[in-house]
Formats: sequence, C-alpha cells, structure tokens
Amino acid sequence: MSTSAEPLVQVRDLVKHFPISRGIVFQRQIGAVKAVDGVSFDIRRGETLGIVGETGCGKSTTARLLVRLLDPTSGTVLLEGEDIAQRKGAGLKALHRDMQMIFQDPYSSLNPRKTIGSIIADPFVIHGLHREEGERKKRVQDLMDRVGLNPEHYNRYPHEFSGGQRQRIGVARAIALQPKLLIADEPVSALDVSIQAQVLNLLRELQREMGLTLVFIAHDLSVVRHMCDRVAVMYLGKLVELAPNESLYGFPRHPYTGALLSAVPVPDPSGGKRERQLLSGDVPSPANPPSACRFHTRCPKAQELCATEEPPLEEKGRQTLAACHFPLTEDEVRLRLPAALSAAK
Amino acid sequence: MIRYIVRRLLWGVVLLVAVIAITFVLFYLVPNVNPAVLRAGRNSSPKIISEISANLGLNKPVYTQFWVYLKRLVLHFDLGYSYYSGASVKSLMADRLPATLSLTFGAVVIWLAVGIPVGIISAIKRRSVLDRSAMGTALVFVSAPVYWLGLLVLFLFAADIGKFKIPFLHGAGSYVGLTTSPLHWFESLLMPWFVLAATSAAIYARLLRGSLIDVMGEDYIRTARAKGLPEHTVVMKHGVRSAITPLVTVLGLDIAILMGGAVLTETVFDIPGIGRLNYDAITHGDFPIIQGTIVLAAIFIILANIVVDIAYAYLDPRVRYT
Amino acid sequence: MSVGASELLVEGEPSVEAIELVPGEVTARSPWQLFWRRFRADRVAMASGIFIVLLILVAIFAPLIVSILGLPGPSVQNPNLTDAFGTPIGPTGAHPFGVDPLGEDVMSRVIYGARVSLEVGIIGTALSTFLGVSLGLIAGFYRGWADTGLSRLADVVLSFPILLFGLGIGAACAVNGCLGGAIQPGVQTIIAIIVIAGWTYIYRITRGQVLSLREKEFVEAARSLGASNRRIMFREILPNLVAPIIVYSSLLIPVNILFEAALSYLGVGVKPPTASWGQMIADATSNFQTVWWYMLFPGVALLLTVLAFNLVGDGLQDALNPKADR
Amino acid sequence: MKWRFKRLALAGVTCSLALVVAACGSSSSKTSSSGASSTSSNGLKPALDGSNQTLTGGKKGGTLTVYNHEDFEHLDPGQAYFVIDYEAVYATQRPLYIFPPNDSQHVIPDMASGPPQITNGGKTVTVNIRPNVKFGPPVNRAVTCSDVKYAIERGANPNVGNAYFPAYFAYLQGGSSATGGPIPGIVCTSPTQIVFHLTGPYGTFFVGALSLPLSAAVPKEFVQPLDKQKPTAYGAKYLVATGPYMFKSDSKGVFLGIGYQPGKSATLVRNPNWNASTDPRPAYLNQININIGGDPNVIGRQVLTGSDTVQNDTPADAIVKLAYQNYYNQLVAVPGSGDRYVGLNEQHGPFTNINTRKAFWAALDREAMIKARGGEVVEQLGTHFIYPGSAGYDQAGGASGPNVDYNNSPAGNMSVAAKYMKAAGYPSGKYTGSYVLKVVGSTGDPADKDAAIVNQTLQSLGFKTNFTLVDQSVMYSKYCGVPKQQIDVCPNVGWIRDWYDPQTLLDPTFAGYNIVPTNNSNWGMVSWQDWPKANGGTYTSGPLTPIDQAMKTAETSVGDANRASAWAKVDQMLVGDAVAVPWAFDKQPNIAAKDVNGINDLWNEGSWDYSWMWLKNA
Repeated sequence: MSTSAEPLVQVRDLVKHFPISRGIVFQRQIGAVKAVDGVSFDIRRGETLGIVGETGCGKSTTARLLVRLLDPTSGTVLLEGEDIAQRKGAGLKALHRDMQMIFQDPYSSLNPRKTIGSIIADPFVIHGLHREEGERKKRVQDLMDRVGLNPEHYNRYPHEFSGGQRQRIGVARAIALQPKLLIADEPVSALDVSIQAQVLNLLRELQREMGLTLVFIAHDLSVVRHMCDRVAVMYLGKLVELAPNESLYGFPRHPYTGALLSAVPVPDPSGGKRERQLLSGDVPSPANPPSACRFHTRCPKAQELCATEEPPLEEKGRQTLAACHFPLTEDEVRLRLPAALSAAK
Repeated sequence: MIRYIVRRLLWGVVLLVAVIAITFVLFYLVPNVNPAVLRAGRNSSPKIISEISANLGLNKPVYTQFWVYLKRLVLHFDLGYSYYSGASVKSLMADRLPATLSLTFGAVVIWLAVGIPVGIISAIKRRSVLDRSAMGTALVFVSAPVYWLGLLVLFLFAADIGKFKIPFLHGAGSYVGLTTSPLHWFESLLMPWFVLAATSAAIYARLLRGSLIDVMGEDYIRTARAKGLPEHTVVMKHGVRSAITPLVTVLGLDIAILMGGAVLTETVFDIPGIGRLNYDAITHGDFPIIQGTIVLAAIFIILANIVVDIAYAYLDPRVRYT
Repeated sequence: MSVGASELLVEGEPSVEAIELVPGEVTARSPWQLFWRRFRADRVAMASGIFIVLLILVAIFAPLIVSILGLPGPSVQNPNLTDAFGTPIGPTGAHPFGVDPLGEDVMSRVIYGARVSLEVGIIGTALSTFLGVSLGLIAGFYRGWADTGLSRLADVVLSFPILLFGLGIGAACAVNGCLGGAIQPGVQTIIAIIVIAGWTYIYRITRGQVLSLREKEFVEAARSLGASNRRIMFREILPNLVAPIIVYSSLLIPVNILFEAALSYLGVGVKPPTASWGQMIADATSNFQTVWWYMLFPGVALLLTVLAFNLVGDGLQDALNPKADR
Repeated sequence: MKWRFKRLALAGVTCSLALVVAACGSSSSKTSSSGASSTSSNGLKPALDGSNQTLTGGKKGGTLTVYNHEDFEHLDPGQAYFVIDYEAVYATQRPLYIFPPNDSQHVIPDMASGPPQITNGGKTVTVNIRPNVKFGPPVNRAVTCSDVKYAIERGANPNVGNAYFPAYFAYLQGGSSATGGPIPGIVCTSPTQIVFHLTGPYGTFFVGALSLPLSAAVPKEFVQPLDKQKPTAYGAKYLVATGPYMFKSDSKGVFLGIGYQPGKSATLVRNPNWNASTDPRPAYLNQININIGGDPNVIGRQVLTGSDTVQNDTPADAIVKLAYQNYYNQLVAVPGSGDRYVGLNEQHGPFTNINTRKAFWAALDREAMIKARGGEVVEQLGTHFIYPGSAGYDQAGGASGPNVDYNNSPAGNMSVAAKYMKAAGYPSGKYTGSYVLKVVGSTGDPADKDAAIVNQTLQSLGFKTNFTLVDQSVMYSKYCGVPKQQIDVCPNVGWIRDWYDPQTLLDPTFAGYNIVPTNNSNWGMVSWQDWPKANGGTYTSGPLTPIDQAMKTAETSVGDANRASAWAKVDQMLVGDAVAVPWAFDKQPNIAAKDVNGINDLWNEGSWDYSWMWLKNA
C-alpha cells in the first residue's frame, strides 16, 4: 500500500442535479433537484471518513458519485490523481476493483433469486478472476469464513438469512476484489441495535487487516464517532463542516453540527444541565433550496448576511473547516453541549 | 384537474389519429376488392374503371387520401361511403348502433347483477362449498367460447328451433328495435344478454372475490370491526367500496369494446349491430366500413380509458393527476 | 386474474403488484422446489396439467392415435356417409363423434384440431411473451426515449379493437399472406396477430417490474461491481421476472386459444382442409339444430382445453403467491 | 349460413354464386336425357319444378309477407343486376319486353306495344311504345320515347355503372364509347317509337337485352340531376315506378326510410297510376311486405308453417329437406338456375396441357360435390356448359352431355384419370412435377365444401396445392377475375345467363377476346390470344382460335334456331377442349306457405314474381 502523502481521493466542486420533467409525449425539464451542489474534500489513505447529515442531504448521492454509480453534473473525483470520469470500458471496470460499496438495505441489496455463493462470486465472474470452478468456490468460502458466515451455507438463498448475516454477505461481496476504497452507505441503519455493533466491528477489523480506506456514511453521529478519523457534515447538498473526529465532537463550529450533536442522546457523566438546540421547521426542498447559506432558514444564529452571501468552507481552528459566517462560540457549545466539550478535553 | 383532463383528451386525439393512420395504411396496402372494379360493369373497359377510380379519389397518393379522409372525419364526422352499397358509413353505423347498445347495456346490467353478489358472497364464505362451486362454475364460463355457448343455448332453448323450447326466448335473427316493440325487443335479447354476460359475470366475480379478500385483510377493516360495526356494514361499506375500484377500470374498457361491436355474439344471434356490420364488411373487403367501425370502436376505447382514469382518481384518493 | 371475456379478448389490467416467492420454512430449498411442492399439492391444477400433457401428446401423435382408433384421416371425404340431402350421419360405432357434411370423421378432426389450438396457444404466447419481456426490459431498464416510444406504441395498440383488427388482418392476409409472403395465411397469420396485439400486456407488466427492480440496491451493487448492462438485465433483473412472467403467460395461453378459435369461427383464421375447432363450430352453425354432433364435440374439446389451461394458470399463481389464495 | 347472391354478383362477374339449387327435378344425373320425370338413382322422386304452375284464376287482394335473408343491392333499374333486386324491380318497373313466368324463351311486350321489328339485315330494331303508360307519383306524366332512351344512356354513366351495358348495349352505334351522354344509335322517331341502330346483325340477340331492367323508362327530368351525384341518388334515395307496384314513398319520390329500411324491411304498395289495361301482368296482391335479415333456418320454418308468406332466398339445407319430406307441395325446385364449373388455368402451369385437364375432369367426384350442396333434389349433374332452359341445351348434349370417357363417370374414375395423366407425360398416372397449384375457392357453406372436394381430387392426382378460401366477391374481383394473379384452379365459379340466348352464357366466360385485366370472367383464360399482359388492353390482334372463330360465327347468326345450334356447337368444342369442368346445373329451391299460390319466373332462376302470384285466402 502506498504511503505517499497524496490523498487517495480528491473531490472537487462536485455537483449533481436531478432534472424534474413533465409532459406526456414530449417531456420538458421544469427544474432540478440539487442533491449535491458543490462539494470538495479529500479522502486520505487508510483513514475512515464519516459523512453525516439528515436524510436527503446528499450523502448517499455523494457516495454514488464517488464510485461512479452516478455521473456528476459537474466537478471531478480524482482517484490517485486521476479523474474517474475519464474512465471508460475496461478502465471503468478496473475502477470498480479499486472502489467498492456496501449498501444500506441488506434485504434489497441481495438478489433474492441467487444463492449467496453466486452473489459473492459475482465480482470474480464479472472481472474474470478465478475462472476455475473449484477455486472460485474455495475463494468464496474463504470470504464467507472471513466475514463470519458458515461456508457450508454456500447454496442457500438470501431469504434464509437474518439481516445481520445478509449484511455480512454484502461485506464479503464488497471486499472480494480487495478494493482500495470501501464506501459503506449507512451499513447498519437497517439493523437491530444489537446487531449493529457486530457489523461495525467486522468493518473495523477488516479495515485494519486489509489497510482499507473507508468512507462511512451515517445519519447517526454516535455510530460515526465510534468508527471515524474525520467527519464531514452535509446539509442540503453542501458540505457545512469537515473536521477530525475529536474536533467535531469536541468543538463543533457550525450551528447545524451543533444541532445534530445536541439531538444525540449522549450520556452526560457530568450530570450538568444543557440547553437543547432544537431545529425549527422542516428541511427545505432541495429542488428549491434557500439562497446563500442554506441553513439560514432554520439557524438560530442567522443574520441578514446569511441570506445574501454564501459562507465559504474555511479553516476555523483545530483543523476544522466550516462554512459559516457566525460559527458557534465556546460559550455556546458549553451551554448546549456540555458533554461534547468536556469529552474533548 | 382541468389541465389533466385536457391533456388526456389531447393524447386521446393523438392515439385516435394513430389508429386511423395505421388501419388506413394497412388496409390500403393489403389486397382488397378494388371498389372501382366493383362499381364498373362486367367486361368494363379500363377507361371506365379509371374514371370511377378518379371519382372515388383512388388515383391519388395514399397520404392525400388519408388527409381527405381525416379532414372529412373531423369536419363532418363523415366516414365515407360503402364500396358496396354506396350508403354513407355514418348512416349505416347510426342505423346499427342501437342494436349494439341494447346488447351491451343489457349484458352489463346482468353481469354486474350476477358477478358482484357472487364475488362478495364467495369472498365472505371463502373456501366454503358455495365459494368453491361458484368459482368452479365461473372458471367454466371464463373458458367457454361465447359463440359456442350461444349455439348451445339456441340448440337447447330457442323458441323456434330449441329442443326444450321456451316460448319467450326468440331465436337468432329475431331482434327488433326497442321502438318497434319493447316487449319483443326485450325477449329477443334475453338469450344474447345472458350468453354475453356469462363470461364477464364470471370474470367480475373472480376479480371482486380476489380483491375483496385482499381488502378484508387490511388494517382499517380490522379497525372497523374493532369499533363494533356490524359485519355487513364492515363488508359493504368499508370492504366492497374499496375492493370494487379495480373493477371500474375493467368495466369501462369492457363496455367500450362491446359498444364497438360484439362481433361474436352479434354473429351467433344474428343481431344487426356494429359488430355484424364490421364482420360483413371484412368478408366483402368493404374498406370504408371496416375503417369506420374501427374508428368508432377506437373512439369508445380511448374515451373509456380517459373516463376510467378520471373516475379512478375520484374513487381512489391515492391517485394523483400528473 | 387477467383473462378477459372471450368476447372481449382483452385482458384486464394486471392486478398483481409482484408475485414474489415468499420464504417458506427455513430449509435449504430453492424457491423453485418450494413452488413445485405447493403446486403438486394442488390436485385440480395437477390434474389439469396432466390433461394438458396428454393433449400435447395426442396432438403430436395424432396420426398414430387416429389409426389406433381405427378412424379415417381428418380430410378423408366420404360422400356415402351423407344422405341424399347431404345431411351427415351422427355418432356411430365407427364414427364416435359422427361425420361432417363432407363425410369427414369428426372425432378425427377434433383430434387433429388440437394441433392448431396448441400451436397457436403455445407458440403465439411464447412469441408475444418473448417480445413483451424484451421490450419491457429495454423500456424499464433504459427508460428515456426507448421507454416513451415503446409505451406510446403500446397505448396505440391497446386503443385498437383487437378482434375487429384481427378480423381485418386475417382477411387481408388470406390468400397471398402478408409482408410479401413472409407470413403465410392460417396459423402463421393468427400467431402474428396474437404477437402484435399480445405483447403489450406482458410488456406493461415487465416494464413496471423492471422499473421497480432497477431501483433495488442489488442492481446498484452489481453495477458497482462493474457488471455490464446486459449482465444486469439478464442475470440480476430477469431471474426476478420469471415468476410473474410464467403466471401471466400461462393465463395468456387460454386467451390465445380462444382468440384463434374466434378468428377461425369468423372465417378468417385457419381454413379447411386444416381442422380447427373454431372453424368446425363455424361450419356447424348452418345446420347445428340437426347436425348437433358437429357443433358439440369441437366445442367441448375447446372448452376443456381452455379450462385446463386456466386451472393450471390459477394453480401456478397460487403456488407462486400463496398469500393470494383463491 | 348460406347466402344466395342472385345473378351476377358484383362486378359483373359472377354469377355463380352460392346458390343451391337444382335441376329439373327429375333428371337423373346419369341417364335421363332431359327434364322429364324419371326417378333419380337414389330413388327420390323429384321435387316440383314449376313447369305446370297456373297463371290464371287468382284472387285479388291481400298482403304477402316475404322473407329476404339478404338485403337488396340496387333498386335502380339502371343498376339492378341480382336476382334479389330483379324481384322488386320487375314489380315496380316496366322494361320494353318481359318474359311471362312460365316461358323462359319468348318475350312478350311490356312497355312496348307489340313485337319488335328487326330490319336492315338484323342491324335495326324498331319498337313502339305504349302511349298511355304513366309514371307513378310524384312524376305522374306519360312515358315517352326519350325516357326510354335516357334510361339506356345513363347505363353508361360511371355514376350509374350498369353491369351489363358493355356486354349488350355496346352493340348500339356509339354504345361502346358512351359515358352517359346521348347515344347516336338510339333514335326517337316519335314520342311512342324508338329505333335502335346496331353495329352489326345482332338484332335477334339485342331484343333479349331489351327485357333487362335497363330499358325500363325513367323520368328524364327527374333522374338526370340525381345522376350527377357520385354515385347517383336515383335508386338509393329516390325512385319512380312504372309497374303495378311502387316502393312506399313520400310526395317528393323519396323511398329511403319510408318504403325501404336497408337491412330491415321494404314495403311495396300499389302504384296509383298503373293501368291494368296496359299491362300483361295481373297484379293480384295489394301489398308486399319484405322482411330483410333473419336466420334462414328460422325463416324457413316460419314460411312452411305460416300463412301468406314466402321465402325469397335459398332456404337452408335442413329446410329443403324438411320441406321435401313434410311439405312437398310447398317446395319448388326450378331448373335452369345457373351452371357451376371448376375453372382451370389454360395459360399457366400443368393445366396448359389438355390431357391434364381431362384427367382432372375424369377424377372429380361430381356427385359428391352435388351432395354437398343438398343433393339431387336441388342440383342436376353438370355435364357441359349450356344448362337446361337455355336455347341449345338439348343440341349440346342434354342432361347426360357429350359422350366422352372423362365425362361418363360422375362419381369420378381414377383409371380414366390415370390414362390421361399418362398421356400428359406422367407415366405413373400421377403428377410428379414440383409446381404448386394456387387454388382459390369461396367461403360459406356449401361453396367451401365443394372447394374442399376439388382440392382433395387435385391432391389425389398428385398435385401440391396452395388452397385458400376467401369471400366469394373477393374471390372473383381480386383473384379468379384477375389474370395477372395466375390462379390455377377456381373451384367455385359459374354463370347465370341473362336470358335464354346461350351467348349470354358462353361469350362472357369463354371468349378469348373478352379477357380483360380486371373483372375478367373468362376464368380459365380460354382462347387467350395475345392479351397484352399486365397493361390493361383487350384482345387486339392475332388469328382467332377455333373456339373464338365459332363464337364469332354464332354471335352473328340470326334467328333463334340458328343461334341455338351455333352455340351448341361452341359448347361441344368447349367440352372437347376440357376448358373447365362443369359439375352442376343448379335448381333453385323456393318455399311458400301453403295458402300462397306462388309463381316462379322460370326465366329468372325461379324467383318469385309478385306481379303474378296470389293468396288463396284473399
């Protein structure tokens, strides 16, 4: 594994708009859902990057753009310095060997008509690896063993497995090609809490053993904290804060991050009181997002400037990047998130 | 809502023009009787034939003929003249429509009156002997060709030729208009109505039973029961009302297709309806009538689809106008 | 249930969302094994299935069976079997189903008639299913213009009064065939009509299912593995369509058999000397009150065949979707 | 179901139609020489044949109910050409001459006041017109020569399109180029005298054409404006009568929707302007109600058991049988209602060889074909082409026909067939080539049965066939009547004469110079000369074949007896050349209620003549 300082992936000004069209015979576009609207960040080799945000904020779209399940409206994704949008044919296929994904729903991510043996063998078949039947089967069973499945269940169908087992199947499929980058899109949100930890531990284990770079997407900040080195927070298609784990949880700067943290039921050893910062109103429609700072309609600290000028994502100390004209102060954090600040200390 | 209806109507017009164009081209390209030859006398000279061709506009290119046809259709609902009798297609169809409508609506009444109760009872008494025998009978009727059923009924019961004559069941060819003699009209249609309705009654009973069973398993039915409503109220008010919605789609289309001519039934019972007209025209290669009846039937079908969509939206609030 | 009234010859809109193989007991049984077990338990459907198998054998070995029964061939004319007015004789020991006005043996013709019905029912259904599934896959998978175009085309086809249209085509192709002789009159023409009219039902069902399947994560998973579109369509999506397609096409078979019989009845389908049940019934209409056997037996054969296919179709549906027990 | 096209079906071709019918009730198909009354081979006594019907002593009054399964085609005397139309037209219109019901070979004056004078070597025909015949309402004036002249001239107008004008009225000077305007060959020398100038010595023959409805006077000032419409509205919406009856009409002469509901019914009432003293017809009935449509099986029973009613179409097989067995006196089977034969293409394929044609003739089971049509009560074995009731029938061979071996086995004789196949160059006695015969027959019981028998016979001779059935009109107008289609075998063709003269029977069907690119009625392309293929000409040049030569001679022979023997000779040549295989002479079965004194027009397929019949209980 390369240890060069160059990030594994560089994301620059990534935009994805989904057109909204209407018409029976001739369709015309009448608008667009701005799912991802200008996002830039790096993924460093070997790290685990968390991406969090509410449902619909664009995190899953971002993940799909990273592995080219979607093509961006504009912007670039560089893998080891090379634009993945340029990949075609065999090159594109090869790209999929480097980047793999684990999906959110273990029920729908496995084809109910195929045995798990053939599901896990798919990557080999597609990429023409281990063509010999016996060898392929052995490889698949190794993988099953490695993710904690009984290799003898090779011929069973997905419906015969529990949710956690299914997610392990998904993991086995994703690591079969030994990718450089593994993107886990809310891998445990559909699972029972008791099972979640097992799957998370499996992922951490694999990351350590295989030296994987992991992008971990979640809407649950506590899960991310358990897994990640750095965390990116998204709101309505924009990156609002990007910080190392400790910085984010210790001293969130963006009011939105603050609100998210304040909603997490963190056990508070200090027993002190805290003032919950509740988000008012609904998330605005991504088809028609608010001007300038998109959070200004719901932000407790919003001022006139926020509605007219978009704040850049910039260094706010402690390696934290945040896009906010009026970031949270230490006092505010202390008042609202006493546990957070104390944990960081 | 208005926008939705207007858009559906516009699309309906497009569909209709497509149907007309396809039939036009198709029947133009395939061999049929040359109407000019038909009109000309025996051993007629090519000169006469070409004159008649010119009279009928047959010497013009297809697209011109199509355009003329369309123009007359839109401006005057003029569908041309029969190659055979020279009568206007519009008047021929107007003349035949009452018989077809009589046949259709009588049959619809019967199949709903039979199919719906049977469907409901079968669903409620699911797996009972009653249910099983009703559904078994239904499947037999679904499988029986309507014309054969017609012959069989005529063979057994017709007042004129039947083995077990039933005096008021007049046989084939006994149709008279409603205005001529309401009683005779009614009696002469009894057999065709029942024969035509048999298959549909069976289908509707099966459909309704299936969808009622699904509906009765829904949560809101359980809620209604829990509220202590009497069972028949639960079934009729809550169950049947929503279970019947899918039938509306089928019903609209069925009526439309039959209004366009119940060819088989009209043939067996010799009822002078649109279907018979079309059938005779096809055997004679009388293109204007073929085209006219297909256009009429297509209009019914397209309109029915639109009406059904709109009705569906009323009946099922989940459907949105998009 | 999707079989339309025989007069209508049009299906109702598919009422089934998705027929899924529902997990049964947790054993290492494939969905097909589960399905087979359930189907086998359905005695009516099994009996119907056996009837159909026998019928297919009868159709294939018609010449053999006719000679074993000691019957004359289906087109052997014998004027001695009609009286001075041309009225044929009724059922006798030598001619169990009687003879027709040409002195041809009705039983022999009923046996040979199974060939036409099955050919049209099975080949017509197979072809329209193939076309419907292929186009449905393309439209549902690629969406966009392909979808718009194909769906609009289906709308147009569904706006036709199919029976009237079939009558027209049947008459038009009667002598020289259609498309410069590429489609021969008779069975081929009927199959062509069935395919032209019938693909839309399967198309709509397939398209709908593909539209929802393509949003499933296993499709994304395959794509993220680098699978090609073709592989996704055929290896990921298609296997999930097999069950509903089997159910719908099994219910289309009886509809198509009735359609052939109706066209032949109306005189534009299969024509003599080829024996077809519908054509025999048509032929019998002019004298059915005296020559009742000529009307009765082909009709019964048709009824039983269609009924058997309907029962098997119902059985398949129940076996594949035990929730919808009917 | 069985429908009966009456006369010349469309397009002028036909005539063959699906009628069921049969022959003089009597003649056995095998032996008897002509119509008399031996019993047939199967011991059935023949049905009544109408030959001894009484025309006198009727009672006046009453209303007759008529069942027509089929609808009318044309009621305009200028267009009418089917038997079904003739029945109504001859009751409402008066041509110059008519045939009395009992006599199919001699005309009597109708609108004419006396017999025609044929002068100038047969090239001029002069007819005097009755002075005191008035048009019915709303015209109400006396008929004059110019009304007759216009009636004939409009036959050439494409908007009218008379079917037989080109065949018979082209003999008039200027007739062949007429398109509806005045014809120089028709001259009114006075309001009551009309003179026809012909291009040759065709006078004897031409007089027959003056018995057709085209010569029935129409009121020129009333009809001419209607004839400008395409097609004419005369006969479709308006009609003016000259005969004893008229379609019920309003004061403007509109009968559509009043006296005629297409597909439903028609009503004939007395013409108030008709004067019995000017007309040979007695016209006993007061009114005729015509019901259109209905199942032939049902109609038949209603008629047999009802009163004051007749069936107009051919009854269903089962009804004929029922009537014969239980209502013998209510059934009439009128001989001489057409002939049927199998057309064999002499210009393409295996049937260019005369021996192949003879082999097929020998092999064909003509008795089975007749049986399929209802048996000998309604059919007579066809043995040549001039059928009973036509001049020349006996000279041409009568019932048994020419004594040639291929004609002597009505049930088919495979050994004779094999002999001719060998002569044709197939030593095995069966066809061994690869040619696939195109066989186009007509749908509808019983035509399809006959076609199936023909197909079976062809296959038994070793031929491969491409066998198809289409509607009869399509069969004629699209296939058998179009030489370019090169149909090899037409099993369901036939012809009905326009009147007794055999020219009306043989000339359209077998003359090489009558072959046309469409609407052809010489289905076997017999005597085909150098008809310019595919480009629409008619016969132009080249030496006449012997058959054509004989036809030309016969066409110009003068005098009934001479004509009969000249055409009989043509018939014998046709049989000798096996140009087609005749298999049936039709008899027309008609049924009436027992209290109806039905009168059949023997000259016109035995159709009912409403102007002569009466009700016994009137």
